[in-house]
Amino acid sequence: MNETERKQGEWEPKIIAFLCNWCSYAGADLAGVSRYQYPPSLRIVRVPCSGRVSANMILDALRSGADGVLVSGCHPGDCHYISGNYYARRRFAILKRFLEFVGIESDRVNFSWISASEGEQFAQVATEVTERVKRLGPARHLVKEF
Amino acid sequence: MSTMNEKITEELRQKARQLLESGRVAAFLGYASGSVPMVMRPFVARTPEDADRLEWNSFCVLNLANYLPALLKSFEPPRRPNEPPPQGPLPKVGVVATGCWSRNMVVQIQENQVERERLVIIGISSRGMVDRKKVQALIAHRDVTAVKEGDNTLVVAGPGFEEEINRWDVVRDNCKSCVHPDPVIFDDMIGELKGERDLPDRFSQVEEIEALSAQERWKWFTSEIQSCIRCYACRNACPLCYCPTCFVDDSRPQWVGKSIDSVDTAIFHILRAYHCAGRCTDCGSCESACPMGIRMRILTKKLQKDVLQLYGIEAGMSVQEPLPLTTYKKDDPQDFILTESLKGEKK
Amino acid sequence: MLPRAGFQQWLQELSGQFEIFGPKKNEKAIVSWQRLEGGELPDMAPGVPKGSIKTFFFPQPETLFEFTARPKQDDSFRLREPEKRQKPRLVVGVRPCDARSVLLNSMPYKEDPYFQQNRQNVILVGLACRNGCSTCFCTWTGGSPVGTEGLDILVFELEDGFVLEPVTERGESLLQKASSARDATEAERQAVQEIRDNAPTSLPEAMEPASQLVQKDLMALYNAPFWQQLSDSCINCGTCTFLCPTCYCFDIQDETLRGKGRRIRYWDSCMFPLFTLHASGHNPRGEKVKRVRNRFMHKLKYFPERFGPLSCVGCGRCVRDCPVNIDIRQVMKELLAV
Amino acid sequence: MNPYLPYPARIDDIVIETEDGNLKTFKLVLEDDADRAGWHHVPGQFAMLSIAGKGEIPIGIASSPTEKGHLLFTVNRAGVVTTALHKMNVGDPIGVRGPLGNGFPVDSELKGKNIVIIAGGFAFTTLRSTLIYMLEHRADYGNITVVYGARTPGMLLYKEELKQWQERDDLDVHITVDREAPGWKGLVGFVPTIAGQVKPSPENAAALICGPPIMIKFTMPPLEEVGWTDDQVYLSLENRMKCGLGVCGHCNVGPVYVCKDGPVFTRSQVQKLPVEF
Repeated sequence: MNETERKQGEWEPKIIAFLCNWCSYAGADLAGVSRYQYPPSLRIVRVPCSGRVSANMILDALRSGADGVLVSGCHPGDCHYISGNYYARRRFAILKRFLEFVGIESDRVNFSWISASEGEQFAQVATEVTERVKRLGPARHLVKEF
Repeated sequence: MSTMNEKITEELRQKARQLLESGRVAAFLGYASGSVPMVMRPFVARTPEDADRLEWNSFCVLNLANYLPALLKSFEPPRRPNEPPPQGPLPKVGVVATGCWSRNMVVQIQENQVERERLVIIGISSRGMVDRKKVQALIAHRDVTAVKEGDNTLVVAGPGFEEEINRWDVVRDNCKSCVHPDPVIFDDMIGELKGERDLPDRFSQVEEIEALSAQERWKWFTSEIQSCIRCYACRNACPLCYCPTCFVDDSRPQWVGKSIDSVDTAIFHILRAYHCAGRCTDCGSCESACPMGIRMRILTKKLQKDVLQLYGIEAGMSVQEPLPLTTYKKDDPQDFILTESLKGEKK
Repeated sequence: MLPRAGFQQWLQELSGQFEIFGPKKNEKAIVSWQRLEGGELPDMAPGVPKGSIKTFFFPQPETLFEFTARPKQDDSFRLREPEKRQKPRLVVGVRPCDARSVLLNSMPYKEDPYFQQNRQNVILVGLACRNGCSTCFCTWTGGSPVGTEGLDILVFELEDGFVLEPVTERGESLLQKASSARDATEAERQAVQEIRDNAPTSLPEAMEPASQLVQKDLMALYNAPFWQQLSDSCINCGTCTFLCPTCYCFDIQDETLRGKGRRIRYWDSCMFPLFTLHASGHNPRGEKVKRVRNRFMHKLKYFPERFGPLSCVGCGRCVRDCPVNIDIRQVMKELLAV
Repeated sequence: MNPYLPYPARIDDIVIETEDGNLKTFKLVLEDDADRAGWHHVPGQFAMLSIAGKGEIPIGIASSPTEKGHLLFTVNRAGVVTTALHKMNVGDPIGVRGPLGNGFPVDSELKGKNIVIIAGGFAFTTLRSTLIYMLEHRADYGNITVVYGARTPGMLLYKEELKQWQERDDLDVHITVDREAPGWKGLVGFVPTIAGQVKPSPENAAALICGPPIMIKFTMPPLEEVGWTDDQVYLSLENRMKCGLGVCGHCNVGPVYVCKDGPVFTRSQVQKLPVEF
């Protein structure tokens, strides 16, 4: 067992989740109320809209030591602000490919659509993202140290 | 017999002189020759006599659109931040533009940084500009004291040597992979429009990197930016970078540290490039300005490739067409969205 | 006199006592300051390395102190000074202009504990210039291609070896460790003398010394008409200031990370608008022309008024790498003509 | 001694000075006895206040050297550090680096002179230090005249002390506000106007003027009218500062460093400099 594997065994990743106020945050709330189980690795940041989340924020999370990032908004067509998530979708599509291009593992940065009624889906996504990040091990590339 | 560039220079001076003499423009933005070989000086001609200092050759590497927002503003009466712009026509500025420069002017028009009516654009179809770093590499980094340009050759001279090199061999990578040499907006042209170039492998530099593993890509990226001194020449040479406060200078919150820490430098380069997504015309100003030889242009080229592939748009081709990241389609690709790809897996 | 192999052997022997640095080509063929291992010789091609030697004395960044990053906790201002670097450094292949810059920077940094400690810790072994490059102008600013100011040892490169001359006592004591050194022959002495005689005149152009600017009226220079046109070209990047060996401005900032904190100082540039921005939003040098003017006025007028010499050593880095060809030599000429 | 290391200190008291809450006076006590004993400042000097993780800011010292055992700083909330400082409580730790700069020449040029203090807004802080110092050494100075104004009565600093000063007969105090305000019975008018009405005599006198540039600009003509010269007028400049030691290069106005050569300059010194402050 090498060190990474050993660490993965006992290590719980820290994942920053930017959830939009109107859908995904309510979805996370519902997951809790409905007692769906999911790993305790998510630190939730409530934002007005997935369109509010900038690349700066995602990279700031990684720089500060997050092992993974999840951004989640309303399903296309359901945005409280009509089109925020459509714009976000273009920006995230480009960003995700771009981060992969400079060598950031694809599964570090994740995006999802979760509505206010999808508590179960939220728990699924949280579990899935946690597993993916666990497989990668602790983030190293963009974590600032001194 | 005069070379192509000498003819262009002559015509450029003449047109600029006329514009300045007639009072149609308050200033003309072009290039004057520099004090060291292979570096040109961006130059604002303010009098008809100044026009005779204008020069055109293969070393005009810095995108002149970069100067336009501030230059235009300098001809407006001073006003407070929230005061509306003055009524009536404002002084105009003349500027020379190749394909990519004119496309950056289009982007600036779309982003309300410059007004089309205030520009008098003299178009020149680009033959590609020369990368002086390539020239220096070819002559083993010896001290260059003079460079003489022919139509297809450069004669490079220094203490104890004189070598003739093929111009195209040392043309910048972005120019070699450019398909739009013609200006897309102009009021007057010098020379003919050349038409689009057909280059199926224009993204080959990007594809080479894409073919690597994630680990190798990270290694490439970090070693490429390792020598960065954070002078921001890449940012300041870029016509897209006009924000009054750059994210680098934000203090609340501070997105990125300011010394040459490797993580901060990496984040700076990622975000700088990303902010150009859907707006960059691959003019190569950033790379040409970099004193450390960092090839950060590959980053923006990658963004250009993805934007074109996903949304079918190239920045600055038309004032009417919205910039790709300021618009959307309901059926934009979304296979990268986890909940969508999980759906796919279930099926 | 040390033959090539003897010079390498000397460096090899010193590498136990010192971390050795010198100009070296990187994979992009850029000559920069790098660690030299196992008696490796520095790159001795004509000209100065890309980066500035100030990095050894005024590192980017320098940690001023460390603290516990819990602003409201009792221990937050119990400071720890950073651990001192134990092993002294030896920098070889230093051009006389660069060495002189260390001396000049030492004037404003006279009472700066970090800078002065680094000075004590760094030995400079110079390399005399045979020929000036096309961008060299050290003689305009009071230096010389064979000058010794700021150096501990000056090295002359000859056909088959090196003549080493001690400049300081600590240089002298290091030279005594060069086991294969012998006295220079008459011919070698003559060759050194030839370099001494010829190098200064090998510079591309002679000009009246810019030190005369001290006598000119400050406001007359400040109000000279050419500043506007000069600043028309400037893109306000920090290339000139960051490559310049005598630009020494810095910013101070706190960085915190998961409970730890440090206060660092790092290179700053008077070319950046933020440099002078007040918290109120007022900016005394908000316009580009004021910033461009300040950089040159500082080097050529303000600094000399305070300390005597110009704050420029004529290394030509800014001339070589300014992306828009702003040339300090032309600025000097323009100012002298005021 | 390393001039970059702040002394550990603690907030001993906080007073909200103005009605908008943007100005607070912090009473700081240096933690170590040796630091306290070694601290000597001159009115007009400033110090760097340090908050771990936020940074440092230069603030004029509002307390007089004669007020022993503590230091006062009146701070306007504007940037990162001052905002953090405004959120702090009594008992919180803080760092102090200084004293820095030159200060007013209270023990040399100003001695034996009639003193005119003119201040506007929150620039009164180091002049409070100066005034208290002079009152403690009252015999060393001639007549002391104070003209101080703010936008509204609620924006005046040190309101309790202003009242006490107005009651003294060895002090000529004129407090003014820009516009009429309910309950305000004092002077109304801009500082330059009031200074013009007071018409202080330039005879064997020195004026210490602190305030926004626009106030200083309009205060000069009425003074010049009654015969004041630039040599007699002392100003305190402000610029962005980082080191406070004349090294980092941020605060230069031409060849001088505001942090080291200033912040106090005579007006005739300032007139010879580029307007970069």
